[in-house]
Amino acid sequence: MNLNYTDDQIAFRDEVRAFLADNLPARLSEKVKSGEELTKQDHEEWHAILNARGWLAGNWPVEYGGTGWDAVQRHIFEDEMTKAAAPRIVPFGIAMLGPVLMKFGSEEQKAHYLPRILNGDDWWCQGYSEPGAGSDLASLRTTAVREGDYYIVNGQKTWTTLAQHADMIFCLVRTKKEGKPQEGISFLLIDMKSPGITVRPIELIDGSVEVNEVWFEDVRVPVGNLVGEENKGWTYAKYLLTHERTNIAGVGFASAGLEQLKRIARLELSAGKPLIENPLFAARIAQVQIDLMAMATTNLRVISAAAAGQAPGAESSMLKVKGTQVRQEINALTMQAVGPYAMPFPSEAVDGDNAPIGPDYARAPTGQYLNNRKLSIYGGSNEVQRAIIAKAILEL
Amino acid sequence: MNLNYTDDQIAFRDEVRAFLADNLPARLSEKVKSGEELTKQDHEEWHAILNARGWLAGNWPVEYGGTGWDAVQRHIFEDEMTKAAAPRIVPFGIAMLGPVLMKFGSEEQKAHYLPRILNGDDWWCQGYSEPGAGSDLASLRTTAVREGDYYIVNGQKTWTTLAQHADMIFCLVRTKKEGKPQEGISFLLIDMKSPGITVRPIELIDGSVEVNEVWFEDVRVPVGNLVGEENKGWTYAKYLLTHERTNIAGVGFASAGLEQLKRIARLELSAGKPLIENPLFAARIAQVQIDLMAMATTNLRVISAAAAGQAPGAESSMLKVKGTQVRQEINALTMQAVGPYAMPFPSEAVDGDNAPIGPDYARAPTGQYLNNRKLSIYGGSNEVQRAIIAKAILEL
Amino acid sequence: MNFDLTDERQMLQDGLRRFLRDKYTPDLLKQIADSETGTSSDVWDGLADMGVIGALFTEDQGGFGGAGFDVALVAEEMGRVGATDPLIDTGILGGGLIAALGTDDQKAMIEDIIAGTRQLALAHGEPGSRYDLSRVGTTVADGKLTGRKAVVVNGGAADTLIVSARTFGDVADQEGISLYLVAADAPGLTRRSYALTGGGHAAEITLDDTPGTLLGTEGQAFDALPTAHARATCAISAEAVGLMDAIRELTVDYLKTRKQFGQPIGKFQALQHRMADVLIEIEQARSAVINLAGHLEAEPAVRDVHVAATKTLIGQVARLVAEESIQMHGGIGMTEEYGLAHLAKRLVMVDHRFGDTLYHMDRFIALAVA
Amino acid sequence: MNFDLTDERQMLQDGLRRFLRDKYTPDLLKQIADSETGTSSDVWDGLADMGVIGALFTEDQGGFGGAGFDVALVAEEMGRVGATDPLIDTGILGGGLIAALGTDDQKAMIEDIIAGTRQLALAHGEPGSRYDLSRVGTTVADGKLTGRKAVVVNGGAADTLIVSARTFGDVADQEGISLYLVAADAPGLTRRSYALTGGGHAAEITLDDTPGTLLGTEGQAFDALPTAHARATCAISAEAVGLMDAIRELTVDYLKTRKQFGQPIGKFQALQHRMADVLIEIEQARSAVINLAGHLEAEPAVRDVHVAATKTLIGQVARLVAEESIQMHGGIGMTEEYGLAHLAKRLVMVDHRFGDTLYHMDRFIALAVA
Repeated sequence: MNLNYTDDQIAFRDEVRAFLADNLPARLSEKVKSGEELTKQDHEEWHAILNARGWLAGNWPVEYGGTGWDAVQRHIFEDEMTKAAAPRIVPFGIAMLGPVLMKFGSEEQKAHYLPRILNGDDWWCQGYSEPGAGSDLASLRTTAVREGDYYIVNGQKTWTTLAQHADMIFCLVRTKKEGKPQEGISFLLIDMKSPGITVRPIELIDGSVEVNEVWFEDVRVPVGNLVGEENKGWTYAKYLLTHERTNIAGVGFASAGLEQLKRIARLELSAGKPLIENPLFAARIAQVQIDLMAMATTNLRVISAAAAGQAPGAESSMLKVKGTQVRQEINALTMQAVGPYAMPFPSEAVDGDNAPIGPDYARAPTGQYLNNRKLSIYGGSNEVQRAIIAKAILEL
Repeated sequence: MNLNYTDDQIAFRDEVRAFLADNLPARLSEKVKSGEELTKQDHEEWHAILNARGWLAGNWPVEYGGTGWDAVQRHIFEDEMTKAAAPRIVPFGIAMLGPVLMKFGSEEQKAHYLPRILNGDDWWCQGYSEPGAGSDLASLRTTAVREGDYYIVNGQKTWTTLAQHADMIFCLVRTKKEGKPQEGISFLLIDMKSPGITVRPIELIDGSVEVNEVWFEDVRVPVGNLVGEENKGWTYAKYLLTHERTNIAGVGFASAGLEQLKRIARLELSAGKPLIENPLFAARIAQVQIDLMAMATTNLRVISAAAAGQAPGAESSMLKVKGTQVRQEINALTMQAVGPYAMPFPSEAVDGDNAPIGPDYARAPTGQYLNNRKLSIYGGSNEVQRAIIAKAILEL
Repeated sequence: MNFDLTDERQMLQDGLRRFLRDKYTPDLLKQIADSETGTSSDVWDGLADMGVIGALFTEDQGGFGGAGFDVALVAEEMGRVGATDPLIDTGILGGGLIAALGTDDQKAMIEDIIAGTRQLALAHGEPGSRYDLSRVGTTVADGKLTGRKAVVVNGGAADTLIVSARTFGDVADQEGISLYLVAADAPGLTRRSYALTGGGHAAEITLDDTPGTLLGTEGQAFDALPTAHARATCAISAEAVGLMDAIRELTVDYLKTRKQFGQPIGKFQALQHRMADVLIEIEQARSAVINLAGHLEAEPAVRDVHVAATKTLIGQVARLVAEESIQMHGGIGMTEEYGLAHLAKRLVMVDHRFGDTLYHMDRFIALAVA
Repeated sequence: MNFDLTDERQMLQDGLRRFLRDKYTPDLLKQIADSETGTSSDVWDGLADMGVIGALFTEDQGGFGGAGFDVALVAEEMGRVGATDPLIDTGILGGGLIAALGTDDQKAMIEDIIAGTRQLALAHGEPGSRYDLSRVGTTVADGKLTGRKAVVVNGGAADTLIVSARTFGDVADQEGISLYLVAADAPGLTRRSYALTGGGHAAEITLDDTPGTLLGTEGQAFDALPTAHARATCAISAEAVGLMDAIRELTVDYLKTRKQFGQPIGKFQALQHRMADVLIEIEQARSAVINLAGHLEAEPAVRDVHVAATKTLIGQVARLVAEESIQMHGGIGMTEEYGLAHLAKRLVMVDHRFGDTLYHMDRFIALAVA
C-alpha cells in the first residue's frame, strides 16, 4: 500500500508538465479557464500539437500510433492537462471509435480511418441516442436496409454532440426486426456529407449549441462501412461504453473547478469580508473538498486495478455518480459565489464582443451550472448507474 | 387567510394553559423532560387528572364522555400539553379503539368498554403487526376459528407497545382463508388474562422495553368480543389508521425537542464558547428550526381543513415524513451537542439510582436518538407514506 | 385561524389565473424573451386593467389590497406561468418606496403606476455590494449623482429610477443613505440592458453628475429599504412557489407519458419516492410563504425572522425542484425549446435576488437561533 | 502507487480475520456486554499471541509494524466483527504515548503491552472539555494529581492510567500540560465504570492528591497528544469502515430474504437506489481511511488535514449507514437482540471520540480551505 507515484511516474509527470508549459497556447488555456466555447479550429489546433508529440491517443497501442500508456500514465496525463487548463481531447474519434475499430474493424477500416483520426482528417460524432430511446438503447428505431452494395438508412438520432462539425458519424442502426431487441443492431460508419442527412442544432438551457438532431432520409451507405458483423452492433457498443468510462469521475475537472470556486470566494466580499471566510460558505467548500479528496483516491484505486489488468466493473458506476455529484455541487457553489452577477444570461455575459457584465470571473459559472446538469444525465444517467451498482455489486 | 387564533381559541388556550399549570404534577413533567420512562402508575395518575376535568378524550364526542373539540381545539390542547411537558395520553384506548367502537361496535360494547377506557379500568394494547407482516397487514396469519360461542385464537403478534401493562388487546385476526387476503380479517377484543396468552418483552436498541411479542395458543374469546361483522376487520383497521394519523407531524414534540437542543447548546462549551455560537452548529439548528416553522404551518393547514370537515388525505403522509425527518434531525443534533457524554449506555446513564454520569441534560439524548429511529418505521413506514403520496396525490 | 382566501382575493386569483393562462402561450414567452426589454406592454396593460398592479397597494395609497397575502397571491399566479413582468420592480420596490417616502406630489406617480403607464426600477445594488443593503458607494453632491449600479432589474425599461446614494458616512453605514428619483433620460446616465438567465432584463447603470430629486429625508432613507425588500422577498418567494407548482405539473405529466423499458417512467419506484420528496418540500415552501405573507405587517423584528426563514427555505427547495425536474426529464429537460428550461432557470435565479440561502441563513441565525 | 497489501500485511489480515470470525460469536458478544469491564481476556490473549498488539508498534519500539496502514488494517478487522477490545486505548494511546515520551525504564512496559499482560487508558478529557485537546483543569502539586477525568474509555479495566494535568498556564493553554503514569489502585483515585452505548466500558475518574510518575517533560506533553490522537483517529476511522462493511452485508442479506407484498424487498427500486448510494459513501469512507493511513507519518500540517477530512467524512457516512440500515430493516433493526443493533450503535458512537463532524469540519476549514 503506497499512495505515492514511483520515480518513473514522477519523471513522466514532469515531462508532461514541461511539454504543456512549452506547447499549450495561452489563448486556448484562457478560453478554457473562462468557460468560453471552443471553435472547431481551436480543437484541431490543439489535436495537431499533441499529435506532433505522439500524445494524442493516450488509450491506443503504439502499433496504431498511440502512446501505449498504462492506466496510471493516462491518469497523470489527464490530470496535468486539466491543471494546465488544456482543451480536452475530443473523444469521439480517439477515445470511442478508435478502440472499436482496432478490436472489431476490418484491416481496410483500420488502415483508412485510424491515421485520419490522428491527423484530424475526419471529425467524428456519435449516433447512439434517439428520441424515445435514452438510457434504453435497445429500443432503437433508425433502420438500415441492405440494397446491393449499400445500406439505405432512415431515422433520427439526437443529442449528437458536435455533429455540426463532423465529417463522419458512427451509428447504431437496426438491421433486423425479429428476435430480442438488442440482437438486430449494427454498427455503421456514415459520411456526414451523404445526401439525405440533415443536422439541426439543439439550443441548450445555457444558450450553448453543442448537441444536434441528425435526420437520415434514404441515406446510402456502402456495405464496406459496416463494422464487424451485421446484427452484432450491440456488442461493439457495450465495448465502447466501457472505454467511454475512463476518467468518468472527472477528478481533474473537479479539482480545477474547486480552485476556481476558491479563487472567486476569496475575491467576492460579503459584509466586507472575503466570502471564503464566511463560516457557512467555507463549510460548503470544505464538504465538497473532503468528498473530492476521498473520490480522488477511489479513482486511483480503480485506475491502479486497471493498470494491473483488472477490467473496470461497477466501480466506475460509483465513480460516475459521486463524480457528478461533486462537480455539480462545485458548479452550484460557484454560481452562488458570484451573487447577483450570476443573473445575466450566459451567452450575453460570456460573449466576447461586449465588455463583460460584472467581474470577469462571473461570466462562466451560471452557464457551467446549467450545462453540467447533463453530467448526471448522459453517459448512462445516475439512475442507470445506481441500477448497475444494485445489480452487479449488491446482487439485489 | 389569517394565521392568528380567534378570540375564542385564545381563551381556550389560556384555559388549558392555566389548568396544566395548576394540575400537572411536577414529578411527572420532570420525568418527561429528562426522557425517563414513565411507569404504568404515572400514566394512570395523569389520565385520572385529565378525566376528572373531562379532557381525557379530546377526539370523542360529548355523548360518550369526550370533549367534542374540533381539530383546532385538539391541536391547541396537544400543543399546550407538549409545552408543559405533560405525559402524552396513551393512545390505544382513547385515540385508537374508542373511535372504532363508536362507529362499528355494538351498543353493549360501547356501554361496557368506553367508560372503562375513560376511568382507566382497562389498559388497552394493539395487536396488528406480526412477524413477517409489517407494513403489509394483509398477509396476517393469526387465526380465529369459531367453535360454538367462542373463537379459538392461535398465532403471534409483535411490536405490541406496552402489552406488558395491558388488560385488553384489540386484534386483527384471520377468520377466512379464501378470497382476497384483506377480506378474511376480523377485529377481535381479547382479555390479556385469558389462558394461552404469553407476553415476551422485546428489548430495543436503546435498552428500553416498550414493545412485546404476544403469543396466542388456543385462546378462547367469546363471540360477543367481535367488533362489527366477521371478515370486515380490514375496513375498521383502515378507519382506525386515519384516526391514528392526527398529530402525526409531532409539531409539539419537535418544538419541545428544539428547545431542549438549544438549551443544551447554550450550556455546552466548545473551544470555550457556547456551542450555539459555533456557526456550523448554529446553521444546523437554524435549518431544522426553519423546517419546523414551515411544517407547523402545513400542520395547521391540514388541521384547519379538517376542522372545516375535510377528511385528512395524503397530506397526512407528507406531514408524517417531514415530521419524522425534523424530529430525528433534532434528536441527532441533540446527541451531537452533548459530546463525549453521549457515549454512556442510556439505561445506565438514565437510571435514577446512581448519580448521573456527566451533566443532567446528557442523560436522555442518546436514548431518544436511538429510540426515535422508530418514528420513520412505525405507523406506516416513510417508504409506505411516499408510495401513498405518489399514488394518491401525484397519481403516478 | 383560517387558510381560505377572502371572496375578493378568490375573485382576483380566478381572474388573474385565467388571464395569464390565456396570455402566456409559448409564442408570447419567446416574443418576450426576444424583445429589447424583456417585457410585454400588452400583458402589462392587461394586468393594470384587471387591477393586479393596484392589488399591491393599500387603499390609503390608492390601491385596493397591499397586504402580504395580496402580494403573495399575485406573485404566485405570475410564477405559475413563468411571467417576467416587472411587478416587483415597478409595483413593490418602486411604487412601495414612493408610497413610503414620497411627498404628496411624488405620490401622484402611484396613480400612473397602478394604471400601468409608468415603469420603475430600484437602482440600489452596486458592483461588489452583493446582498448587503447598507453598502452604497454612489456619491451625491448638490443633488447630482455619480456612481455605478449593478444588475438593476427592469432598469432598461424603466422611465423612472429610484437611485440610492451616500450623503455621508462610511460605505457600509446605514446612516447617510439617501434615495433619489432619477429620470431614465437624465443627463449623465447611461445604461446597458441585457437579458437575464431567469427571463426579463436588467441593466448596468452609470451615473455621472446625474440630477435627481430627493425621495424622503436626506441621509435617512435606509429604514425604508428592509421594508421594501421584505415585501419583494415575499413576492419573489410566492412567485417561486408558483414556478414550483408549474414545474411539478410538467414533470408529473412527463413521468406519466415518457416510456422506458416498456413502461411509463413514473412507474419506477425510485422516481416515485423522489417525486414524493419533491412534493413534500414544495408544501414546505408554500407554508413558508404563508408564514411570511402573514407576518409582513408585523413589527420588523418578527417580520425579519420570517423573511430570513422563508427565503432560505425557498432557495433550498428551488434548487431541489429545478435539479430533480431536469434530472427526471433527462435530455429534453436540458433543451431551451422545452417549457421546463425557462421555468427551471427562473426558479434557480430566485436565489440571486434579495439575498441567497447563505445570506438569509446567517440572518436567521442572528435573529432567531442564538 | 500501489493499493495492494504487502505479503506480511496480507498474512496478518487473513489470520486476524479468521481468528475474529471464529471468536466473535453472538454468545461472546453478549458475554462481553454483560461483563464487568466490557472486555474478554480470552480474546485479548489471542490477539497478543497473534502479534496484533505488536503490529501497532514499530520495530524500534519493540513491535513489528506501527505504520498507518498497520493500524488501519488491524482496526478495520476489529470493526468487521464489532469487537470492543481496547486496542486503541491500551495499544495506540497508552502504548503510543509511552513509546513517544517514556524513559527507557518506562518503555519497558511496552513489552508487557505487546504480550497482552497490561491494560492502559488515557485519562485526558474532563467534564466540559468536549473534544478540545488543550483544555486541562486537573492540577498537580509535588507529583500529586487532583481533578476529574471524563468518559475514560477502558478506564475501569486499565491497570495503568496516563493522566494529564496542568503544571502551569490557563485552562486552555497548550503550554503547561504534563502527563503522568498513575496506577489504577493509587491512593485517592476512584473510578466509576459503566457500559457504553457502542460497547465496551468507560469510567469517570476522580483524583484526590493521587501520586503519579511523570511521563515526558513537565509542562511540555501537549505536542505528543495530537500525534497520538491522529493515530487513534486513523484506527477508529478504519474500525468504522469495518463496521460499515459488516452492516452493509447484514442489510443486503436482509434485503434479499425479507419479503413484502410477495417479493424480496431488495427488488424494490427505491431501496436498491438508496442502497447503491450507501455503497458509494462506504467506498468514500474507505478511501478517506487510506488517505489518512498513508499520511499518518507525514509532517503534522499535512497529516492533520487528512485527520480532519477523514474523521468528518467518517462521521457523516457512519450516520448514513447506521440510519439507512436500521430503516431498511424496519422493526427488527430496532431490537437489541438482532446483530445490527450493536454494530449500528458502535458505528454511530464513533463520532463521539477524538472529535465529531463539527469539530473536524471546523479544523478542516482552518487548515485547508481559507
